[in-house]
Amino acid sequence: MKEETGTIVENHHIQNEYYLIKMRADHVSKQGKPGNFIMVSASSTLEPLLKRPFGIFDLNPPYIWIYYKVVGRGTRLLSTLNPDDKISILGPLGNSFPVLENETILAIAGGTGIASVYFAIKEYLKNNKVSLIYGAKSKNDLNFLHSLETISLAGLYLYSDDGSIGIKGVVTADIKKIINQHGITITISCGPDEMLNRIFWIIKDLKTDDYASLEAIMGCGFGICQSCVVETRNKEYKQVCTDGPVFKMEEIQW
Amino acid sequence: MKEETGTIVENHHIQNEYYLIKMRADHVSKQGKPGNFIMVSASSTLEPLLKRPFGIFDLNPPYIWIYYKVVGRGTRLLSTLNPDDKISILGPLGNSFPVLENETILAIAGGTGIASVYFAIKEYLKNNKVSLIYGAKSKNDLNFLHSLETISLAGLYLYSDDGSIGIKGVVTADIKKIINQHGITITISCGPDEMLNRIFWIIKDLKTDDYASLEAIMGCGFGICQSCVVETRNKEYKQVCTDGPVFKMEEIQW
Amino acid sequence: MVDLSVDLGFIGLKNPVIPASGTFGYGEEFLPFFNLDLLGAFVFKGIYKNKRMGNPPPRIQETPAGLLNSIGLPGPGMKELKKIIKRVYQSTSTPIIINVCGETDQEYLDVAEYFDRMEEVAILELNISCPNVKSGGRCPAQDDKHTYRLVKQIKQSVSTPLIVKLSPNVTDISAIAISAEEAGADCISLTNTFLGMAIDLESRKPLFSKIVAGLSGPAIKPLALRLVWEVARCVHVPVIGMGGITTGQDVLEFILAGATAVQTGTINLIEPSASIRIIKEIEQIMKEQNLMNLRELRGTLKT
Amino acid sequence: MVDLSVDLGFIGLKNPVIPASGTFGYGEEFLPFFNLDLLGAFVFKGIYKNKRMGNPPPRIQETPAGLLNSIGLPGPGMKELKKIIKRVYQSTSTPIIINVCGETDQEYLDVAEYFDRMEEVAILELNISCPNVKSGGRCPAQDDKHTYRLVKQIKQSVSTPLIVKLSPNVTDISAIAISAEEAGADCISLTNTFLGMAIDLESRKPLFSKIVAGLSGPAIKPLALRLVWEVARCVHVPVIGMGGITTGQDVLEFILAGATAVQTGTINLIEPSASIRIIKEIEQIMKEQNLMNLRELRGTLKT
Ligand SMILES: Cc1cc2nc3c(=O)[nH]c(=O)nc-3n(C[C@H](O)[C@H](O)[C@H](O)COP(=O)(O)OP(=O)(O)OC[C@H]3O[C@@H](n4cnc5c(N)ncnc54)[C@H](O)[C@@H]3O)c2cc1C
Ligand SMILES: Cc1cc2nc3c(=O)[nH]c(=O)nc-3n(C[C@H](O)[C@H](O)[C@H](O)COP(=O)(O)OP(=O)(O)OC[C@H]3O[C@@H](n4cnc5c(N)ncnc54)[C@H](O)[C@@H]3O)c2cc1C
Ligand SMILES: Cc1cc2nc3c(=O)[nH]c(=O)nc-3n(C[C@H](O)[C@H](O)[C@H](O)COP(=O)(O)O)c2cc1C
Ligand SMILES: Cc1cc2nc3c(=O)[nH]c(=O)nc-3n(C[C@H](O)[C@H](O)[C@H](O)COP(=O)(O)O)c2cc1C
Ligand code: FES
Ligand code: FES
Repeated sequence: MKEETGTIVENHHIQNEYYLIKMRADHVSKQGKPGNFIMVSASSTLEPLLKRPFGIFDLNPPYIWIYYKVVGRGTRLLSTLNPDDKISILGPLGNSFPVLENETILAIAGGTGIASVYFAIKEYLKNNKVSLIYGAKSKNDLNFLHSLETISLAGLYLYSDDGSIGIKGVVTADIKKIINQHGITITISCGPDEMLNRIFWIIKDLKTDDYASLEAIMGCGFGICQSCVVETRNKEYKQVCTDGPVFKMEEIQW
Repeated sequence: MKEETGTIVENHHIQNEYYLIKMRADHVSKQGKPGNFIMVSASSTLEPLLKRPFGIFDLNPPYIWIYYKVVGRGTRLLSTLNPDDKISILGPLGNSFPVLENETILAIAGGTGIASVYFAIKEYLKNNKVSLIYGAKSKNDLNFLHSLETISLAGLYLYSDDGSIGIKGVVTADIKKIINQHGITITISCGPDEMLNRIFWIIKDLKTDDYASLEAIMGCGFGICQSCVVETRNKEYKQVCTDGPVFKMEEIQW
Repeated sequence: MVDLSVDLGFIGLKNPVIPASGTFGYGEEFLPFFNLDLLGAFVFKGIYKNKRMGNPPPRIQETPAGLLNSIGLPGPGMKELKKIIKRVYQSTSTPIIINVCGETDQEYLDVAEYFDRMEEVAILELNISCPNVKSGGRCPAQDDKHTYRLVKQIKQSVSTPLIVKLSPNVTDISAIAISAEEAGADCISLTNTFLGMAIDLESRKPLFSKIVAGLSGPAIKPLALRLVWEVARCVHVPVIGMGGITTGQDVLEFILAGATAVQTGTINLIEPSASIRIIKEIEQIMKEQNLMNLRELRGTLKT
Repeated sequence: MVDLSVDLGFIGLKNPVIPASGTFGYGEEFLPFFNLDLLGAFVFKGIYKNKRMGNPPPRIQETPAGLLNSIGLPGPGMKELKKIIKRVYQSTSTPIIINVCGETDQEYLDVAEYFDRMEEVAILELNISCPNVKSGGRCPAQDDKHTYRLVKQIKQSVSTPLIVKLSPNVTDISAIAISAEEAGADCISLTNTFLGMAIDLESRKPLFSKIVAGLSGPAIKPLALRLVWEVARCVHVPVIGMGGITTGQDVLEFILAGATAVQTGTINLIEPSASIRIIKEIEQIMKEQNLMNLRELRGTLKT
């Protein structure tokens, strides 16, 4: 974990509100593990004040990638960065997905949730079988399909709310079937709270080990402000930034 | 006077902290007169909060130019603008230099003060004889020399504090001599308060009509906040943004 | 069509947006930007009995998302203002509010009585945040008893509806608001600026001649919202909320917190037509949320 | 070489920069970023007698140049904290300050007495801004008599130097500061956060479960500077200033206004090594201005 000034190599506008930043970050790129996130600030003034959290989408030292959607002031500013612009980074932060071998893994990503599992999928593919369920509102919200189709997933299941691509419906529609079909032993999920909630109730009685990467409003990202808490089943608060962002699903109070 | 969204055509980095912006501003470019200024904001957030005042350096509808020096947050942000970026403008503001014919004019500019007299000089050259005294710290702070040498001034006198260009010394060094030599009837000045102050005391007993373009901290630029006041000789306050920025020199309490 | 009108009891306004005192000149300065008839009402800059120069410059300083000002309430005095009121009254049917200032209780009273006789003046706003010469520079708004005494005295002498404008620099804003209400205020507006200060490191001097100055702008919005909510809970007269408003969303937050109308301040300096944009934004959000009128929203914060 | 050391009377610090309570964890979280020995001192996050969960999320909201927080002072309770103190004490020789909280005067006293017995604790900072269950949620810092009573009681029972940390949400900060001093406070620190509020328009609910929240960050700096100046003028004990500090220049402004030392708050969340940068900036400015030490500057504001 370090403070670092990165340099934008490319700020690729994928489509609509979606962007992929490639940046040079000597430290973070060396230390980052699948599941980790970083805090970044695109602003040179005090507005917005806080850094913003983003999952490490991919990494190849000295470069890292973040995939983001423009939703407010911070991400809008981020989208105005040009090559050679500086970006202030804190990272890598948080825990990571478990190291696994010889498992049959199912990754489930909703929307920008793909950002937090993509790197993990690539790592897992080295020593495991991996399938992916990936869904969003419409085909305009599903990106990286070409990459995903060429990294030899055991299965790739696409969903869209409007049926514009893949199966019409939500990512949770056929989870049980897919788990049975592939003999899944591990699931990793990332997406909106509501999606994770539904996943939990669907798979909680199956024999899989289930991990989810959570989001929360973060003030600092490194355990100081205690703003990012999530309630656990035993009625305690855990900090998403330091206890997570990856949690065993049964730990959380859904 | 109007609120207008301009478009950057070019944000030319001249040298060191000096920039020249060419922007498209349909309204301001149509209405602007020599001596007028505009308020601009380069920020899309609330930081910095206030717009910043800049003299209209030059104008050729639908384009206007502003010449600025990076001195703080607002001007630093301005320097990051790229072609096609939007810039929010309020203008044209303030009064203007008097309309003159058949006069022998001396313009005196210190540093970025050239920004407020350049346009006036060009206008005056149509029907008057114009000389210019132009000075700054060093040759790295004196710009537009090529243009100035080719617009048929009756005299061009350059000064630098360090002698790196023109005469070593301040712009006020030879004013009296120059006024006598050319038979100057009108002077217009723009530059640091201290320079204007010295000019006033040097030329106050000569027979010239003397105008100065003043600067002040401005909250609004159009007469509302009463922040931009300057004290007059009869112990009143005048607003630089609406009563000025051009004042007859003898009006001001130097 | 959504209905933007609001009712202050003593007067109805076509919409809740009122440019605030000191940030809207005498209204006419804004004629190049929009028709004053589009506003709910507007407030003239504060007026004392006699002509005042105001403070020596510098008078403002930008701060993070805020503005410190120490203008010192310059103005032409009440007699000159009368002429201006008559002139501005010709150019709009929107209610004109006069912001009444005083260095002593008597001066407040004189100014209020003077404008009470003018039919062109729809409402008086008593700016009880003026430093008071007899209370060691403290303003009436910082003392519930002083507030009560002053408001009572003025209500006994004038018949024009009276808004009392509070200062935020107090321990218990409710106590001041209740005093103003009990003394007969027809409406409470808040908040005036927060006391702040700036220092020039190089000269080692306070930046402003009066040392302290008033902070306004987006920086204070969360603070103003809290104060408006507290006051709206404890008085029965309508409340006009202000402090850092820059968007229609801000306005609706103040209305949820209990304000009947709002005032726009610092934003008018930066974006002259802001109040008109804000009115449009309110309308837009109301449409999106299927709100027919603002009564449905006011004070409905679920706490 | 410039001399950055400052003297609080009861202790000398190698420099005036002290990370503030709640924005610096227990110090150890910052070990990846810098050596704690570089700091003047540092304050642990606030501690109550027993374990506390804190408030349900959301607990923060960004505002223009500011941060609203309603964390609710979660913590492990004083017994667990003792272990942490012993551990952190191993990793640094910089004085550790314990931020003492309580829902009642008795709880404040219990916590203060508990840590008074630990040699690892250099200073106690009494956070009198905690909502008090017996005063209808008001905090002691909003009442000069309550402040006096509480500080007096604690000073009679503990021998560790006591800083009293004030709240800005008062009409007359001097009155509170003087009460604290008269009751025996060894030092005054200010300011804690300003009361603010945020509303979620869509759900028409307050964003925070406790409705109000505390505003910190650059937005409040001009307000904090005014308060520190007022307090430093009227007390004789040293004053520790804070509120929105982000640069060395900010620090020197607080010192000019009369502060002996300062605390850095919100900036620690955004830029973990900010305090170290700020120390360097102070040194840099002192060199530029030919200042040999901070005593030359403190309280020398020319008013
Ligand atoms: C561990 C973690 C990893 C994340 N990874 C990614 C990623 O890889 N790609 C991506 O596009 N987004 C990611 N997010 C979400 C991203 O941080 C927010 O979208 C971003 O902070 C919004 O900033 P803004 O200034 O544009 O929006 P704001 O103007 O601050 O807010 C706009 C909206 O976004 C919501 N929001 C604000 N901050 C957060 C936050 N920290 N978490 C969730 N929602 C928020 C607000 O409630 C509001 O509705 C991640 C969040 C976390 C906590
Ligand atoms: C009528 C008028 C015309 C001007 N024309 C030009 C021009 O053509 N080119 C040019 O480079 N500059 C011009 N200026 C000055 C220019 O407005 C300031 O340099 C600019 O506002 C600084 O903004 P900033 O955010 O970069 O600096 P800040 O961070 O705000 O301040 C940096 C320094 O600049 C000083 N400053 C800030 N605002 C003003 C101001 N309004 N006037 C003077 N000094 C200020 C501050 O006191 C401080 O010392 C003009 C000013 C006025 C009033
Ligand atoms: C430049 C300036 C001048 C002001 N003058 C007055 C005034 O004359 N009378 C008054 O009651 N308030 C005055 N105020 C306070 C505003 O009316 C308003 O209460 C305050 O600025 C908070 O609103 P805002 O944050 O939207 O600006 C002034 C504010 C500013 C910025
Ligand atoms: C997240 C957060 C937690 C805080 N917790 C405490 C606390 O436990 N005890 C305390 O006295 N002050 C607490 N504060 C207040 C700070 O110590 C400080 O007084 C305040 O933030 C003003 O300084 P700043 O503007 O530099 O942040 C907290 C502030 C923040 C932002
Ligand atoms: S974001 Fe600050 S503790 Fe998690
Ligand atoms: S800048 Fe506002 S009145 Fe001149």
